[in-house]
Amino acid sequence: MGITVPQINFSIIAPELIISAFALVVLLLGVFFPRTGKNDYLGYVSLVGIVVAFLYTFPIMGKSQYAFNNMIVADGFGVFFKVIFLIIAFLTVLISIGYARRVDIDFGEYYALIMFATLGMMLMAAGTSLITIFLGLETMSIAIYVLAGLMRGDRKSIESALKYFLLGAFATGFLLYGMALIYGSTGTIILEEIAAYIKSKPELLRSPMIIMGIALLTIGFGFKVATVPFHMWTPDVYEGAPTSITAFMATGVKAAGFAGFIRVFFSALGAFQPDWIAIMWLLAVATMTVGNVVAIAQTNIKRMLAYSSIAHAGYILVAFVAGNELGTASILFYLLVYAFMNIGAFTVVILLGKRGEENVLISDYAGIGFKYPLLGASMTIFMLSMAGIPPLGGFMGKFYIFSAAVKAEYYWLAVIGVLNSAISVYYYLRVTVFMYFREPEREITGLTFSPASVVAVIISVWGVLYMGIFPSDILALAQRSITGLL
Amino acid sequence: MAENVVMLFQWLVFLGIALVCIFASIMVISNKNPVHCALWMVLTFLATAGLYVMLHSQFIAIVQVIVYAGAIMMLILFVVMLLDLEVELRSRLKFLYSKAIGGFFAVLLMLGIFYAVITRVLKGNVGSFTPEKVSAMGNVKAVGKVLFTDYLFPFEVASILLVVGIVGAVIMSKRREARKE
Amino acid sequence: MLYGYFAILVYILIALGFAGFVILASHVVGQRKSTATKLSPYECGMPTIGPTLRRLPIRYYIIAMLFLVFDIEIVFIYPWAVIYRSFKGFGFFILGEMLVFVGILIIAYIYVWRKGALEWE
Amino acid sequence: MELVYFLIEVVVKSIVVFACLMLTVAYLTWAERKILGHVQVRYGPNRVGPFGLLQPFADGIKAFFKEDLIPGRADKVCFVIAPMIVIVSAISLFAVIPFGNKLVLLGREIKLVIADVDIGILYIFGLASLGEYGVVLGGWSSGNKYGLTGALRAAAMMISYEVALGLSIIGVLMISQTLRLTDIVLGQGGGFWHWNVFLQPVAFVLYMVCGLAELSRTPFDMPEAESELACGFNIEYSSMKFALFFMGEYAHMVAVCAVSVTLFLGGWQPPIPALSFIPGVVWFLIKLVALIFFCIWERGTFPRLRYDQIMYFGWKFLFPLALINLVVTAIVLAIR
Repeated sequence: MGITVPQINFSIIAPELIISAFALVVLLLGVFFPRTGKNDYLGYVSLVGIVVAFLYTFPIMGKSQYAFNNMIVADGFGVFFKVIFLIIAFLTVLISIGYARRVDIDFGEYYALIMFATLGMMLMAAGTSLITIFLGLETMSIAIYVLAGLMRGDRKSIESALKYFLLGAFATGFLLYGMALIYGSTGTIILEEIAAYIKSKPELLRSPMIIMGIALLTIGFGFKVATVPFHMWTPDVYEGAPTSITAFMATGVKAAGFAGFIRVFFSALGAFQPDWIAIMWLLAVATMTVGNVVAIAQTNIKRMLAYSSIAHAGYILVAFVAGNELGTASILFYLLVYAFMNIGAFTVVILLGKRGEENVLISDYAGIGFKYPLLGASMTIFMLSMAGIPPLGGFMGKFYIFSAAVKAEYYWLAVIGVLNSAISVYYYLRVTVFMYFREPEREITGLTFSPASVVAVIISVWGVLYMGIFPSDILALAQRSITGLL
Repeated sequence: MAENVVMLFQWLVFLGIALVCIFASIMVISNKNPVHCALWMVLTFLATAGLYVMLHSQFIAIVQVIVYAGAIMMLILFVVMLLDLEVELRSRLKFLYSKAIGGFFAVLLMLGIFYAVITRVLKGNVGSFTPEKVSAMGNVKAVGKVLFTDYLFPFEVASILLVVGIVGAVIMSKRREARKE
Repeated sequence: MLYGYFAILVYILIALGFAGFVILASHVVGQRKSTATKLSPYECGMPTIGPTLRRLPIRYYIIAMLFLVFDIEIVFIYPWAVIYRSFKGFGFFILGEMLVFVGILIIAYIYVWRKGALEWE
Repeated sequence: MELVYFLIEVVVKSIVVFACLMLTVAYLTWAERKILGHVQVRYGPNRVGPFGLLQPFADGIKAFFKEDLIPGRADKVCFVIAPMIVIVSAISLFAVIPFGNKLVLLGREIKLVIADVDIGILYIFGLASLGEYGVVLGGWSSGNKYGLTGALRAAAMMISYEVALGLSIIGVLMISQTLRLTDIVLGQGGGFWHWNVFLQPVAFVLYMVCGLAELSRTPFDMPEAESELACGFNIEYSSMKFALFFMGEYAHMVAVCAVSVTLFLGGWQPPIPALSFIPGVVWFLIKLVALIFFCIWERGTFPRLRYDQIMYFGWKFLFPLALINLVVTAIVLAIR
């Protein structure tokens, strides 16, 4: 009975092990020592866990090793995304410490679920077989469905969670069907072996089964990344979910979606590039324009940020269409900058609310610039960076993306992209205009700034500024990390 | 002679199971009484298990019966009984505009997949476990051998997935007693 | 090669035939005098009050959910149990695999127990 | 031609097993009332024929001719299907149970099992979980408050014990390394000290307790608790449909005992190799009757548990015990 024991090296999956261990510990702590109203210690335990996982991702930066019969890999691409996810998780937990108690969702499971979702994202980024990517996506999605519906009291949160769950389950079904068709036509689920098999059998390029598989995969990933035809759920879910989870979803889930997207479409189905370029081109244009145009008409800041996140997904799709080496590196760069900008903006939204009064309407921001100068300044930085104004990270991100598109001769795409970011300048600056040039109708008083959230804002501002002023070394890091992928 | 009788018989059994499966799934979506839908769904799962047996994968067939027909449908039946559906039963199935669009896209997708599967069935490279080898060694042992050596990592992640499932279900359904004491 | 399943099919058809025939026959043979009182639901002679069941307590849903998850766990353990002894050389390795899997689910079980989802007041 | 022999063999075997099962179930009702009678120091049925031996036939004929009533508010289709599901799933459990070793007849070697299938045990669990649908459907479709509550409580109890049942037999699988029941019995050959009951005592107790809970027999008698729920889910059933529920329960009891004999008491293996001249089937029946007697005797002596005690016992005692048994067996096997 020839049983071969798979080669087990735990160093490869060290971050995942640490995150799941800490998640389980927080889960048990939350149940064995429940101190209602004072569950912040759980938040700090999760922070420690994230930092330890962060430290363990770096040693495996250099070499790209496979583990567990190449189900998972520790290559540069995976590590870069793990760094992004851990930063996002760190900032989300920081925000949640003050906010969770305010909206009565501050029990152990909340922090445990955030860490389980991060684990799911890391698996999606580092998985090199369809099964690992699917399991990562499933773990992340279930954790996010529950987190979105955690504010049981208010009807909107439950409605958003249910809507997200139903559409998510439906999209995962499509994804799974696509994976099944690809497995059927290539006989293997390891991404490298799929690519090798397609290279070895050129007539596969015209086989309708694999093309239908790719279409279904596009739908599945498209939903997770909220591209246009599948973006209907985004505004309602972002508005209904607790704000800290909205930040987590807007940045983490989107980055994980793109990680899976790139991993499957570039390393496994690279040969089919001419087929899916046309669809992606359309998706990119549609996502950008719809995201920006509809965002103009929004009055609720969370819905506006939801539509702006759709627009940003459009910009990233532009780099996806470019497909060259600079394009993929610019996606990594852009996702990091986008994470800092978005979490910063949502933190400011949280800081401006207090128990029972969330102030999510843009009109509530009237006169904030003068009343809370630091808050106003940081919000302005985030808005300008999202709009792509030069000195900030957002501009550099867009610059790299559009230069990659131009290098790949997609001139029209770059032009539409620039036009869209011009439109976006309007609704981003509208928030600043409200803050500095409008008289507040009613006073927003009694705001208590929890120290953790202030630290989160400072980190985000630093992130946006650093990537704006010294973008080159992070871009070099990104380029080095995707060498093995293409 | 005996050989093609067996083949003919196998083809007949396959046709029977496939028709039962399609008919039951149509009944699932076209039925108004949710408990009847659940029962038709159980029949669909049993027919799918029959298809798995025809494909020589007996372990997956019986897992389908135990997990899907036995556990998941019991959960759905409990949920259906949890909601008081008197009102639901009386409401007529009104024709919604979105149902038409949905139906159209569903048919489009089905034709696409039907075309994809029928036109050129490409045999992927045959895995190392051929039906003869599997039936010699016993289906469950074959699954076990592969599951715990090649697919060890997804197996361990599956347990994390189950934990997330439990935590989610328990939180969403437990009354919030945090505020009482 | 699938002879075993054909035999099961024949046996189940015989059982189904017997059950169907018996019910049909007793329906045909038994006399039918259905009066109003006979058709009303039996409540130990009392007139029925209230609808059949307003709302089922949530406990049934939690129990069914836990059953589903632990059932999936058991289904994973069967193949492991069958090949356990053939891992003669490195038994502790495969034991370790299962201990991790069962361990994580035991943590979930402890969580559910402490959370009070198993209580049945 | 070989195909025709196979067809005849299968049909004959099925009919023989089916007939014997129906006979056993009929006489089980008689045996239960007789034994319970003597346990409570009174005679059981003894009017109809010598020692009341014709009593089952009398009950059968009465059930057959009584009026077949479907209550007004009942869901017609489900009302009729429910008893059929229960009886069919109970009867078809016997398709994989090996009654004896090989039998050479007319030059052909016949295995004394209807279907020697590679997934023997799982087939039994699959059908046991399908059998619960009959109970739930019966309660729901009769449109009766007590019926529905009884059915849901029965289903919740059966579900909770099915988890422990599933875990309890894993020790046996580890020892015999296969799910095929015929191989498990062969693995227990050569004298009673090889039987699994001695290698896996905890698992045997666990299996029997969970089996009784699956059958909702006395300590776990919640669904038919006469005092509270007026006979639980089959409250609205009359004549043959009620008889089918009744027979389904007894057939399921025989099935649970038969599986327990196959897994733990060495199926048709003689206790001492020297006694192997007596055919295997006889040994199988002796052990089966012993276990069935235990089930009936147990019904006469145990008080009924309260519902929350049943659920507490199931989830918080049996399930951890089954897990511990599994881990201990694994460690012992790894060491040896």
